[in-house]
Amino acid sequence: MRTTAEIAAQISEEFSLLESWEEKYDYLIEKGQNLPEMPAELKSEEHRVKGCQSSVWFATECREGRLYFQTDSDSLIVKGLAALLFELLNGQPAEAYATVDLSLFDTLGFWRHLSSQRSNGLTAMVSFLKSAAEECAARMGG
Amino acid sequence: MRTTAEIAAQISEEFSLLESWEEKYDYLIEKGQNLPEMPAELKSEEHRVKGCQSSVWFATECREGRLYFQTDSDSLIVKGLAALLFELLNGQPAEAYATVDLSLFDTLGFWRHLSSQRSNGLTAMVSFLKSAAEECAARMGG
Amino acid sequence: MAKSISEARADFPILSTWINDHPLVYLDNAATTQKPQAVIDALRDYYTLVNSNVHRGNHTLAIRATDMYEEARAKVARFINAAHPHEVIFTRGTTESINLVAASFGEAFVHPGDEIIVSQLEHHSNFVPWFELCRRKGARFRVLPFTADGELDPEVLKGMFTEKTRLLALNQVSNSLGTVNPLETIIPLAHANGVPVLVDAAQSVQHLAARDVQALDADFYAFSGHKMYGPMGIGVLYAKEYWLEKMPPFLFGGEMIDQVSSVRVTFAQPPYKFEAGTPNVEGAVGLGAAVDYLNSFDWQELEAYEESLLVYGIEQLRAIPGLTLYGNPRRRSSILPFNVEGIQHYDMGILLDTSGVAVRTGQHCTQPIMDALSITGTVRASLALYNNREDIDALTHGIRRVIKMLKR
Amino acid sequence: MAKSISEARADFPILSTWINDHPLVYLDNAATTQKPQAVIDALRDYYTLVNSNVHRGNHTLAIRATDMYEEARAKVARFINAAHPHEVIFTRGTTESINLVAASFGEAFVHPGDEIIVSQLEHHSNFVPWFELCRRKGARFRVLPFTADGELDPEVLKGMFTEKTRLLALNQVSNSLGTVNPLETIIPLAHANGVPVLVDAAQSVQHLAARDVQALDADFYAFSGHKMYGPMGIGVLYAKEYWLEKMPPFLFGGEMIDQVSSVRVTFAQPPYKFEAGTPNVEGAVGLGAAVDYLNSFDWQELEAYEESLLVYGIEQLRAIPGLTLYGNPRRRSSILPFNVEGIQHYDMGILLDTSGVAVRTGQHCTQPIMDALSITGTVRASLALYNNREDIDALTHGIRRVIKMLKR
Ligand SMILES: Cc1ncc(COP(=O)(O)O)c(C=O)c1O
Ligand SMILES: Cc1ncc(COP(=O)(O)O)c(C=O)c1O
Repeated sequence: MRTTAEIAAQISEEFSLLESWEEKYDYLIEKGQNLPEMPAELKSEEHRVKGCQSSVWFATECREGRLYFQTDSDSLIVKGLAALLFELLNGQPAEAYATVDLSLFDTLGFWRHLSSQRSNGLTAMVSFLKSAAEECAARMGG
Repeated sequence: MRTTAEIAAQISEEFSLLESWEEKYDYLIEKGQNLPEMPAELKSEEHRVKGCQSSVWFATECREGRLYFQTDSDSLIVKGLAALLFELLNGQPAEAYATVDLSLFDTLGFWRHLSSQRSNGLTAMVSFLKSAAEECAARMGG
Repeated sequence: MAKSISEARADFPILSTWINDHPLVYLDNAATTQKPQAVIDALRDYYTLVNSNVHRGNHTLAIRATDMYEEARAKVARFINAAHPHEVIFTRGTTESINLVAASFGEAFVHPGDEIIVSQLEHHSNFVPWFELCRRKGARFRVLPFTADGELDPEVLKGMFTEKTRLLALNQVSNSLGTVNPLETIIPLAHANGVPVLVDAAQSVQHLAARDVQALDADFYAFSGHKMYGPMGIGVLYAKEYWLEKMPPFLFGGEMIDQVSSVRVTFAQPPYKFEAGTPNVEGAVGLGAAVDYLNSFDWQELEAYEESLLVYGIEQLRAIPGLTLYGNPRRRSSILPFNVEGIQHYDMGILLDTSGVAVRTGQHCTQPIMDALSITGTVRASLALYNNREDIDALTHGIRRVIKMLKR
Repeated sequence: MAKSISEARADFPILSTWINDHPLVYLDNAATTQKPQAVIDALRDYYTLVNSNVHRGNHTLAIRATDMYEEARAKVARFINAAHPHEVIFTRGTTESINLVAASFGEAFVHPGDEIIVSQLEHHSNFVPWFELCRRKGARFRVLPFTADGELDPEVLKGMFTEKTRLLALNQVSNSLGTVNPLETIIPLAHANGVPVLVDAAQSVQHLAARDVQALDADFYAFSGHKMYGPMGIGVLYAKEYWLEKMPPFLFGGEMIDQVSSVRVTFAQPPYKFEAGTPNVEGAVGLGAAVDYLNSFDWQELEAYEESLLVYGIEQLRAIPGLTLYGNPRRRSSILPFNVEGIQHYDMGILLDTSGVAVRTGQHCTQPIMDALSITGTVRASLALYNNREDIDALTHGIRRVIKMLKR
């Protein structure tokens, strides 16, 4: 399996080929549409990330120290971001979540829209995943 | 007895002869020092004008529709102002209080210092005297 | 001579900003309005020439600052035609104004078993303070629902008044739907039932000429400086003298004190009784400048201009396939709330921004309205006096572009 | 490289004003300080380039404004070395900060029979909120007296703590006497007795390097922007995360809400839980600029400069026959309170103003101090970083002139 750094570099390159905002958003949204479908019954309050202006759900599963997840959102843009997180992190060792470098999102230009707002967007999603990963790592350790 | 307008005109003229701030304040303070002495027992809470930063007292007396008063202050400047009010109004018919023209104080230049502040200085003194005068006038009428 | 509205745009320096390589199209005015140069200059001049603490100083600057602060109060009083300047209390904004009433009026007049009525059209700031007051006091919190058109029905309200009703709280214009509520019917109705009325004027005082508090006979009237072209951090609570005299203080300290010892404290008269601590003199001066600015226009012309722009906006939006415009009130002011089928409001907002169009998306602090409409939020475009048809066209053009982008 | 204090004066445009044909000598800094050009410009730039409402907007300006607002919070947090930015709550000023604690902490932790200790050196804003809380809750209001030198005696305080003591409230520097209170002794003493401490830092945070809330171990730390070279209408409440999590909200509405329905309301996390309504973004940005400005100096140099100016002021005043300087604390900061025999403080203030010298006269919102000293008020000259020896000389020259004038 590739490292998160390798995956991030590839996503960055993909986006760097796109020129306008429109193209970037287009591509992001396409990413979201290619996500594996999340079963409706998993979209529960418990799996909802609090503080997002739009709804986004993550259902996580810890297997042999690796964290897997399914995700969906009612917003195409948020879903696209969730898809990038999925590409980057799904199935990675739990420890990789703690140290993941999110500067990728800066280069995409989406970050500002989604991170600066308090407990909104990316920050909330990432910290939701990180705490699931911590639990997962703890289970291995314990 | 001269009218308040006549008295005001005279005070205005007196002050117009003075050039510097110092001279004006000097003269004002002198006015205060020439006030008839107010007996200590009259300087009660009841006679104190509320809202002045310094203490100022007015003891009023209504005789035959005219309002007479005694006054004092722990501030020389306020006492000087009270003395101008005394010159202007003491012994005038109660009605004269209601209509008295205070633009005199504008020309003196003290007004700004003493009127603008909420419920401080001249405004508070004048309204204290006005309500005493109203009572006095009412007593005549009734 | 009044200034023409068409000249207004040039007074707002921020409107020449570019956003994402497009000229800014600012349609988030219900959240906060931009500031004319006159207001920006007033702040600079205040700090460059006058700044001082007010009221208890005797030096020249303190007196000038006090004069300016009290003059701002008098300007606001004239603006809403209050009977006395001391009926105008400076607060931080609408939210604080309403909380002041909930705390102070609530303390004195609301008891266990009493009732408070709020409308379902309220911003959280005119909903939650009453909810919490009722919780604290063991009073009953009653909500006047809105109709399918997004209006309040005076007939329904009539049936809600009881002997126990202590207050009715509602807005003049809904920040979420733009409904102009019929205060001319509702306030007399409430008064006929012995119920005082608090009006949240956060979205009306900058748009409607009907802000004469004596003509409206409002008991309380609350609004924010920052939504009426003035600075942030300043707002107003108007209250009838009758109530101010009966209400206990809200916060304690500074100018609101009369006498203090370790066994006894007495308070100053209104408005000072309700203005604890150093007031925001800068904010008051800036608000005064905003009032002057607004008064430089002919109010009839201003209302007519905003009305016609709104009508144009409604027409243009309705022409977009799949677009739902929320609410259908007889009278609407400045607010255009919508969604496009299949497109999340949040996505619409983010994508409109890529072409420089600033709108707000989400619940707009009116969750009860969203729940009633069974939606998670709306896109809200909101107008101010400097907007024009080109802004509306940029909005509708942007929406069509987003639709094309997302619906292939 | 830090900037030299001697260059500071030129940064404050108002200081070149003339008053009554004399250059302004501004010695009323404890009431409010003047603003450097950098702060004035920050306000203009904010409104010219950025202005928007914060937090829930997704458009570019809303995001920029949110970033600036949160950056200002982070700057303030670093300035006082808070453990987390969310321990910094923006308020209107010290008075509101203290009232927030009295209402919220008071609601949760003060019960009938409990006790609250405040010092006799307090400003009304840190006295009356506790007096009123005690009245409301049936708690005991206890006052720690000051000594003949105008100091607090930790030994006396020690004897006042009981099992029922819920809070100690005191200032770091007295606005009336300038006493620097020994927090390094008092706070550990209070904590050893299980008592949290609220520090009123309105007169210290702009003068003393000892504003590290973690080193002080203050539970609450309150101050005003306008007294530290920032704008009016903005202030800070620092509170330990521990308390913020346990305290109920203060005001309701806007950003502090999480979920609302007509039967249930839940609240956001700190700091938002305590920031109801549209915040004063302009004020926060201006305060951030003031923090930057203060940080452009070397703090050791700044403290030493102000200290030496104060010492010079004390010497020069003491040389005036018939002048009483109040208080004789081991350490004093920035405040010079005095009276001249036979001259009313009010007269002194008015007459100093005729030569351009701005001081404050009266009780300075500290009636308990005046009562203890058996005086009706003082003349108070108070210093800031832009004052210099010429200002002191203008003051003493002015005083001598007034004496000559009034004592013939
Ligand atoms: C020691 C002290 N505490 C509190 C205050 C109140 O501050 P503000 O009026 O800014 O709320 C002041 C200022 O007057 C003060 O000097
Ligand atoms: C109708 C209404 N009420 C109250 C408020 C709250 O105003 P502020 O945030 O200025 O306190 C707003 C603004 O968001 C509003 O639109």
